[in-house]
Amino acid sequence: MATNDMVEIRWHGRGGQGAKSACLLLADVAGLAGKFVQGFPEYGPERMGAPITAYNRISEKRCTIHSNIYYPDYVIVVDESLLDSVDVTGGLKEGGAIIINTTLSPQEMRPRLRGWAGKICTIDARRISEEILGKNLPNTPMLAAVVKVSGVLDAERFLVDIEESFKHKFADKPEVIEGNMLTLRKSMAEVLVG
Amino acid sequence: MSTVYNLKREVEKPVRFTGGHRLCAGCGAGIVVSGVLRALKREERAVVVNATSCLEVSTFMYPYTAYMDSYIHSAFENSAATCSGVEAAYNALKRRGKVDGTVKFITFGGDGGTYDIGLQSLSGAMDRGHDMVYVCYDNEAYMNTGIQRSSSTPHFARTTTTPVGTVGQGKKQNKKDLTEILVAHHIPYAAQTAPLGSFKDLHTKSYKAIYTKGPCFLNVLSPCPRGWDYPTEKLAEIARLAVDTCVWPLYEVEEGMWRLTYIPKKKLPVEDFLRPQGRFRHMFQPGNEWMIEEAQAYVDQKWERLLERTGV
Amino acid sequence: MIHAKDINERTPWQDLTPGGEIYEPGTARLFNTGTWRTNTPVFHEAACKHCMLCVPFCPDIAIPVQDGKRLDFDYMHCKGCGICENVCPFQAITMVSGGAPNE
Amino acid sequence: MSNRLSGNEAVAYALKQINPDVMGAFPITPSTEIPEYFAQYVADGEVNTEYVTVESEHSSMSVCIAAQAAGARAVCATSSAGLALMYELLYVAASCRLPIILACVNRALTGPININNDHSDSMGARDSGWIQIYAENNQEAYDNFLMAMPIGETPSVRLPVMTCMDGFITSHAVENIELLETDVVRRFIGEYNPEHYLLKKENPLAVGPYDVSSYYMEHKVLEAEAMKAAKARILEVAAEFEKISGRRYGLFEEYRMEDAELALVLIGSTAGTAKAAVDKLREEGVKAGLVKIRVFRPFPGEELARALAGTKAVAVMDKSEGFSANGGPLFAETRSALYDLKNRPYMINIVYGLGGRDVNTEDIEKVFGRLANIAATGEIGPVYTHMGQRSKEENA
Repeated sequence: MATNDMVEIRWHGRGGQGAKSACLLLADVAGLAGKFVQGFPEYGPERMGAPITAYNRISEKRCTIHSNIYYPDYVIVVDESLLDSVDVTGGLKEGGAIIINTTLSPQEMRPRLRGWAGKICTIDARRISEEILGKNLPNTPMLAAVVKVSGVLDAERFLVDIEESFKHKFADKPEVIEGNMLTLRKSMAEVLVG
Repeated sequence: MSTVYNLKREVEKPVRFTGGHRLCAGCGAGIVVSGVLRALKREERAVVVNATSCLEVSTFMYPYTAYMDSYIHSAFENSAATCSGVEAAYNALKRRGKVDGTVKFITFGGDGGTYDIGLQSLSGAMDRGHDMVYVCYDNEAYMNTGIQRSSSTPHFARTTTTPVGTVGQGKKQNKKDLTEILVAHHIPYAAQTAPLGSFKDLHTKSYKAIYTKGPCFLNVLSPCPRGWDYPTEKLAEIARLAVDTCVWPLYEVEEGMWRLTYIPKKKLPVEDFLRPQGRFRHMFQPGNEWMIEEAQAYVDQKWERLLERTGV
Repeated sequence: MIHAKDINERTPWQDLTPGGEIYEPGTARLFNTGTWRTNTPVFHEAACKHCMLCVPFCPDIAIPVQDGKRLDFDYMHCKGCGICENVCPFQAITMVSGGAPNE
Repeated sequence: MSNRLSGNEAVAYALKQINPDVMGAFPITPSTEIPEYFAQYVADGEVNTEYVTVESEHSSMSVCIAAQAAGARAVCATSSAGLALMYELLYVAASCRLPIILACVNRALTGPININNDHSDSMGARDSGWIQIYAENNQEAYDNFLMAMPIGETPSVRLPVMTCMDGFITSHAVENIELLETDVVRRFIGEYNPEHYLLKKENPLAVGPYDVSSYYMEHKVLEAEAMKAAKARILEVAAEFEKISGRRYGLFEEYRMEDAELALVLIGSTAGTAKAAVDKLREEGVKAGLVKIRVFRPFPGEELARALAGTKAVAVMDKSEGFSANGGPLFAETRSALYDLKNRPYMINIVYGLGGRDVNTEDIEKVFGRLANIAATGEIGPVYTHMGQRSKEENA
């Protein structure tokens, strides 16, 4: 039951890929920007590789609802292969968007989305993270993509806030901060909206 | 120990364990507890921890405590964890300047609370390395509930859950070797002892267990006139026979080094220990000679292995 | 502070200790277990060599020791098990029938 | 300080601020993170707690009992089967009158095994003599934990306190939170100075006697009186807490109850979801309201009766099955509490959300729909029902 001033986001990923961490990081950064936030994973006993779901609510007023999100504004697919097994667009609002980690363009993705007629965004998160961070860490590019696409946070403010957050998080290895920041900027620039 | 053992000096210390408790007349547990606590230095305080047992229900029946020191009982299966908690509190409060002076932590559990239901808790406490002593007063069955078998009950012993009948011949299994299980925890000190003679063995081992840093374990044979079915006045004799037949060898393992602390001048046949006790009476029925032979063979085998281990 | 001596089976709940705690040492000494005896040890002081072998064997802590000497039995706590008679090398203790101290 | 933390992080942070003397630590989903986060504080030297990594929840509670009796502040966290394994010792802790604090991260009880939220674990322990305080969200989980020691340690109370939050829904959800400064927390909590403790030099203490029948009943009356006394103390501590936090707490929270005709009574995170539903119905002109039980032990019976006195129909929503075949535990307590009202509302019981079955605003609206119908017709229908399960009736 999202009100107009609330954005609801659903993440689809695989255990171990960082979808949960990205979800919690988004909540933290949105909180730093003065928003009311929720970031919560849906838990089961599954291990690495199993499909997982995580959720964000971001709003101007405190949201007291503690149910899962059934009608998200945005859906983020951290692993393209999930499209074959998970109904990722289920409940996605017509005016919303789906953001997929893939090498393909939005046009190329559309046939795989079971009649989804709304906005499709794609980003090659694997390539970007491998190029800059040297590892396949798709969650950072996906985080950038959702901020860019949703406009839920001011992009520049987001970059400032998350750098603060990284400084705290990576206090013992500050060398990784620059790469992460570069990844975020590049991802924002490269996300394709179709 | 800094000074040699002197019974006269030791028994003149103020008692730590008092009369007025409700243990049976002739109970081994009362003797064991006062013997162990006597090894504490006069000036030092202790906290005594107790598993639910004959000892517990008899020595702290509201409002009467038989302990001169602080005492806590919480349940049957958790006395080692309980002792861990007291020791942890001591460390915390000492670090924060809220408690001073030396306090020793001594737990008493029966064989049911130690060999069986409390084994997990005991293993955990020994593994974590708390500075404590765990004393099992081993009377070889659940005496508090009326003489049921425990894993400490010896082979063939009659208990109320291993009765003797036309088919049943008492307990089917051998006694679990708990002391060896504790030794396998690689704790600094583990020993077997019993109330004997001038109490030198029990006292010396208690002192070592109390004053060796880290988790230490004492397994003390504690004859039970009711459960073992012998006249109350025979306690010292029964305990002596247990060690002279090598049914209950006296040894200690200090930092992994095994040492026999008593070798009988003449190793007596097992039946000398069995015969005075009603719980083994059926073993002496005609046709049951094989039971005594089996019991003897088992003791011999364990004794031989102990001799090897201790390099005797 | 509530003392054990003031607690008995007529004490109202308000005057009991919370949780059944006791704040004093050795209150069991207040309790008479001497009435449990069916046999009673008799101490023959003249025969006693004060070797103390009986003392640690007493389950009831009923053999007081003072100034290197064992004293007469604490009949309020002795339950009459007879272990002491058996461990005495000098026949300084004999068990007699009945619960009353033979005095 | 504004922050964003999960419920588990919030409790771990409260623990760091309190810096308890002893913690018994054993993992069980979903409370595991509490000892994990705390272990890091220990490793980083931010606390100097004696952190005891026990081999079971049973030993965790045993360590807490002994440590508290010894004069220390002892804490632990657990869930579900872990709490069930502690069962015997929960009674020991309460009957020995030891104000241990336990963070219970509510999870369904086996079996079948399930790691998700309901209240069957703590509800099973409701008669163990522990004070039970439930949180709706991470903020309340933090605040309740901070209030627990001043409540439990009061000499007239001396009872252990279980602070409960919903597993995963609260424990693992990151939300905004207002944290207090550590020095403010320390002043609020104060020092723990029990009159008697095992390590006290001046006199020994004996704990955990065998109680014959001549004393047991009297000791239980003492314990029962302490639980009664806890109610006033909980409110007193809440008032003190409001002064340092600006956040107000009672025995329960009344949400839009002033003129409510239809009301829900429930516990935990569902209250937040239900508040959104109440708001929506209020916009539609329905006089809906909500009572969120915060303190379940001691149960605020008289106060609850007053709060519900003006309603026409009430649904008590239990997030645990009691298998009484007559409704869940919250229903039994609530209906009993209203017995003495002159004009009792109609009352139904709905057992919901077992083993993590999600409940959303539409579900809550349906419950209010049922209440509206009952209020209008006077026909209650079945009193004790379940919600959210698939059923043939629904498919037909």
